[in-house]
Amino acid sequence: MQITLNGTPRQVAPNTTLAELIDEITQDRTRVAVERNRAIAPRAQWDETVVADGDEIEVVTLVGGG
Amino acid sequence: MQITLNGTPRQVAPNTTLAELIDEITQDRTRVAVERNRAIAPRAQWDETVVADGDEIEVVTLVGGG
Amino acid sequence: MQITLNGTPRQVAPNTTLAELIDEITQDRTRVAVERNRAIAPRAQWDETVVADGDEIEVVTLVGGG
Amino acid sequence: MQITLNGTPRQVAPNTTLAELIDEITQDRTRVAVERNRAIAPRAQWDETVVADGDEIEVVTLVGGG
Amino acid sequence: MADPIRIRDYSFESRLFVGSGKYRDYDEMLACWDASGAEVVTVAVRRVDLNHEKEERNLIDVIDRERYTILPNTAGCYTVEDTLRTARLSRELGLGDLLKLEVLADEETLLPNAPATVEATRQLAGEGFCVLAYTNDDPVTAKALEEAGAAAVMPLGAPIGSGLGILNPTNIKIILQRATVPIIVDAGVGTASDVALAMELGIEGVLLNTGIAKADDPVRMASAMKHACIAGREAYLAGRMPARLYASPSSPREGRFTES
Amino acid sequence: MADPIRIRDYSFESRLFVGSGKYRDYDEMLACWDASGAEVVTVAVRRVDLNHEKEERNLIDVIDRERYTILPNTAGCYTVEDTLRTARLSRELGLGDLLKLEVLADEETLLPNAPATVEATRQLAGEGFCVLAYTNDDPVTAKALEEAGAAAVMPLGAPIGSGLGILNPTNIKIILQRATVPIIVDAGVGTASDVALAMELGIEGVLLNTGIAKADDPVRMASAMKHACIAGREAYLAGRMPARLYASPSSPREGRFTES
Amino acid sequence: MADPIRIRDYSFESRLFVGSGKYRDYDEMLACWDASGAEVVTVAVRRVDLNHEKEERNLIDVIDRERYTILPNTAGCYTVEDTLRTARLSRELGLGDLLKLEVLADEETLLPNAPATVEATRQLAGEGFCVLAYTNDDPVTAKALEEAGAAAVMPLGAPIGSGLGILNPTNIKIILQRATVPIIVDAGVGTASDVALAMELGIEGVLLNTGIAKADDPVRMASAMKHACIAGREAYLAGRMPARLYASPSSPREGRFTES
Amino acid sequence: MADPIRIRDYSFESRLFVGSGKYRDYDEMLACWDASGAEVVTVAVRRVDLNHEKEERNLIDVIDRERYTILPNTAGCYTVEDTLRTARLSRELGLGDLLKLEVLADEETLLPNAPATVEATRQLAGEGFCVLAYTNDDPVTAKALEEAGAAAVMPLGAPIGSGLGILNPTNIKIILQRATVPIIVDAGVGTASDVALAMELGIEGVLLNTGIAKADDPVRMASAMKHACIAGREAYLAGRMPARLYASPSSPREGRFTES
Repeated sequence: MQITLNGTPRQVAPNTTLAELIDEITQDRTRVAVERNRAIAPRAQWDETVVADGDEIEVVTLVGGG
Repeated sequence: MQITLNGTPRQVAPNTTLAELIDEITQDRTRVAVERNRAIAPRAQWDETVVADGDEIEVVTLVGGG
Repeated sequence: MQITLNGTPRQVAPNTTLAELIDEITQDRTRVAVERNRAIAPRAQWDETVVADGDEIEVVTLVGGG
Repeated sequence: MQITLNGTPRQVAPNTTLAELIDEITQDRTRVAVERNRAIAPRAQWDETVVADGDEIEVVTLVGGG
Repeated sequence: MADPIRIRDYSFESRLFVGSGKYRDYDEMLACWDASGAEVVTVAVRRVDLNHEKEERNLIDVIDRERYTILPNTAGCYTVEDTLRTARLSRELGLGDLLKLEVLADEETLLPNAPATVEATRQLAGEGFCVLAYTNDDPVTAKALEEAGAAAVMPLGAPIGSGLGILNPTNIKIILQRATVPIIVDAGVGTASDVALAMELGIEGVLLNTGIAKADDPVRMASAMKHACIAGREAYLAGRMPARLYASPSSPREGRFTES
Repeated sequence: MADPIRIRDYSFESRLFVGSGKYRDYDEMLACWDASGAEVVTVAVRRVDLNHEKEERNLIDVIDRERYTILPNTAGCYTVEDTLRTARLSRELGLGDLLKLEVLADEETLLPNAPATVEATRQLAGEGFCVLAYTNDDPVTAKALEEAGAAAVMPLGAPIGSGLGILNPTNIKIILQRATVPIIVDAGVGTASDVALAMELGIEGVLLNTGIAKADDPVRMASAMKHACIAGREAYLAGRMPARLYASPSSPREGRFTES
Repeated sequence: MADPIRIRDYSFESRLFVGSGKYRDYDEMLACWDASGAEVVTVAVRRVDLNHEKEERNLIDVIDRERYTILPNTAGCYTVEDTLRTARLSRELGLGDLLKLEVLADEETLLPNAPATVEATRQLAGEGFCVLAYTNDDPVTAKALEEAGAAAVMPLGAPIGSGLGILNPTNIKIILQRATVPIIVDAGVGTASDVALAMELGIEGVLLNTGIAKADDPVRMASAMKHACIAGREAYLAGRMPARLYASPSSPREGRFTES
Repeated sequence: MADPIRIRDYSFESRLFVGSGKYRDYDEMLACWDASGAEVVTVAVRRVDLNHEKEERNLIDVIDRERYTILPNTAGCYTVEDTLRTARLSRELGLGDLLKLEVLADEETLLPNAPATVEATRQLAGEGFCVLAYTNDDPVTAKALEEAGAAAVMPLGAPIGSGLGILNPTNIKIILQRATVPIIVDAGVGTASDVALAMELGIEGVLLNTGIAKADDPVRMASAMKHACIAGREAYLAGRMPARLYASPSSPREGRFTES
């Protein structure tokens, strides 16, 4: 199953949850926010949200800016 | 029959044409342009256009400006 | 005997010393400096300096300035 | 006999007049003005002025300037 | 050294465009126009005064159409719709397709409403007008006007009637760097040096009204503006000397007979 | 509208005085003079070059004395004595009594030595020269020069050859308020708007050299300077409109047919 | 003399807001923040770098949330939609409702897209954000942002990263005269005097980043900016002396013993 | 980061020198001094008022000599001789060798008489005074004062009491390039940003009086001036970012998740 994560194609196992995906890429969930198909994926729903084929997921964090 | 001419109510006789109305208020037709109910009333049609009750007519000319 | 003190004519008794003159016009000698006939009259010599007829004496102090 | 002409040592024959000296260095007398030992040497006296040993002569003209 | 300003098919020797407002009378206005050397004059469109029209000498009769190209404006419009109506009426007056398009934001500042100006430009350019769009000095708006079809973009130097000059030359420079249509500074010019400074930036022309009309001696100021416009343009074309802290002698160091 | 500048018995229609230095050749110089409209041209006095004099075309031969009044300068002088010698030699050259007196302080800045300039002015005015005294923009020095007999006082706008324009218009204004002789800004002018701005202050004229000679296109810049000088003068005489924060419409509020 | 800046329910003693970009490392950034006295710091929202995230120290971990209020920006957004997405993500990051809203027009100038900024402000204010809207210095846009629900309007002094200072103080003054929300100058500030000048106009605060981060000695410049912000604010509140051409002695004329 | 100003053997942490004139009363003056952080205060020397001396509180009694170093001036002197007399009297008052030397040209402008100032400096430096010489902004005069023995040169920013700020930063820059003694700007400063701008040029300090004393709220303005002086100094030392036309993002281009 393929999704697009932060603009890059990525293979994920079926039934992967958002929470699992996020844990793969960051060690601290509180640091990131997630958008799924251009809508906010609220933190409280990550555990129950299963990633679907073709999903476009954005995982963002803070960086320096002015 | 009443129209609004340049923002002011004005009584006009039935079957008055735009051309007649314009001649009442200016001696030189070439100096003015006319709008009838917010649409241009082309000069070529003044003779055949009959003013209707409730018409909003604007007759404009040039003035100094920057 | 007449002198000019700070631009104003003033009568003084013969044998008046600078120190006596200064004490007449200020209660604190340390606040003022004195010029006699356009030369500094050093503080140390006030007691022994006798004012002469026609002397021009300037007694100055500090005031606000920028 | 040696003079200094425009800052440079120069040998001149005895009894050379200013006029002769000037003619050596310019073809048009009207273009130049002359100073001899830091005083103006008036044009009218060039013919009769004999250059002396050690004279400092300046011959100047116009140049572009702002 | 002909150096005309070109706007679409129009071409004018004089880069100074002048207004027809605020003069004591037509005679003063005509004398100023003559002194200014302008070939383009702006006018406004207004209701015929029903009480006085027959008596008055009309501005149309006064303008020598052989000599002056009329640039009607949409002054006094605060909405896109009013601007479109005014533009169409001006064309109906036989004044051609030239249009100084202005959509103002409010009567207090008389500053332009930039998005409305872009929208009106798009529509009127689509209707065949040759739109000279009056705007603020925002480089983004200037670019948007160009893309909307403006034949020329006319950023303000300062608010209308303020006489403050070119408040932000940097913005004008940024506009110029990216422009593909003529840039004309319109509004804010108070005196001759403002015009010279503006033209030295490399703009194509200057439009002004109050600076002449409200000078103590308008005719003389019109002449001043003419010369300033030429001066600024020629200085721009001539390419100025580089500036530096100091100093370089104009007279040669060589050949000095003096000692020091 | 004749409006000549008058300095003692001299009178000139053009208020722009130009230099003869830094040009590529005489032809370029003459073309610039023609384009500038100037009637007064500055020159320097230097030693005849003993090696080359006979071959060269001399500046004196080049200047049409019917058309141009020559204003010799004392450029390159750093002492009062050298200045006096130079002045006297220039008069001996048959150039009349006009003199642009300058006593410089050092070769690094080329800024004037003000007290030496006052002293040289006093002496040369006493010898009958019509002294136009080049100086800094200090109002006290300007007044002292006037009292020393200067026929005109010429404060700098900026250091010679810097092209920085009028660095301190406030000082020029103070000088003007107290002056009884003509004030001419000399030096520092880099481009046309500098001249216009200077003239708008109310000064009587501008003297410049590098601004023209070192432009990319000197002849065109000479024309720019001519127009700028006229523009600034006429704007000064015309009396500019008052400036204000904002805003006053050039088109009438009355008679609008639109709604807003 | 407590004089906090208030934006909606927020209140800060320091009127200087600083950024977190362009520093060599977090230590330098934190030292600068400390020296600047700032209580509000801007941050950007970006994709987690899938290759490097696990190793890096994250900005969130670095910021002492007790001390600093985070103001996330929407830098890098060029459309309304992207701006909305970014704002919502920043809120999801637990950064609260504060938002520095910016919608840029193009990567070349980084100037704001004014109409898009107004539209995004309207939507995000409606979603409960406390919008500090970055914009150009057009007074009409500033008013429109206020009407769209901005909690503060942040006109630029000059283009982002230019360091040119306050290019058009007149526009800032006009904005201030009509504002009912705090006006904060954001962008363009290059050095301390720029901050002082800006604050003296009467604005409520200054936001800057490059001016500190790209100084040769950022920590010292941060301190300079802190003092300049206080200086400008206090000078504004103190009410400056009137300016005049000249002159008034600071020392008394009376009591002079000298002759003249 | 101690960064004292040093003048001969004197050293002060604060680079702001303040006056004692034009205050409502001594209490206001002392409160302003305290708020300004100044360590050096200027005073004038005047005749004892024969009618009122005994009653008045004298300025000498008011000044805490442990805290403040007194800098007596020669204000009101228009000749070299009067200046010498005043200086000697001030030393006789036990105020030490520090002297703010000023020789003014006239009561109308209060501008300095430059040659007389040079002459008085030469004499008083020879008598052992530590001369801080107030002068105009002419770089040639500044150099001459240094050569005459001035311990510091204090060019004006603008005429005394005018509040016009630093009228000619270019001249101050030229003075700085050539100076070997401290340069302190004295006079003309009207508000905090003037001080910041002046200090950013690289001068060593600022002396002011009217800018504080004639503000609406002098104590607050004194604080503003203190911060501005620190701000300008630190910005100078920090080395400002380079200015450029536009534009450089403070937030990174990388990692944007948005489309455009």
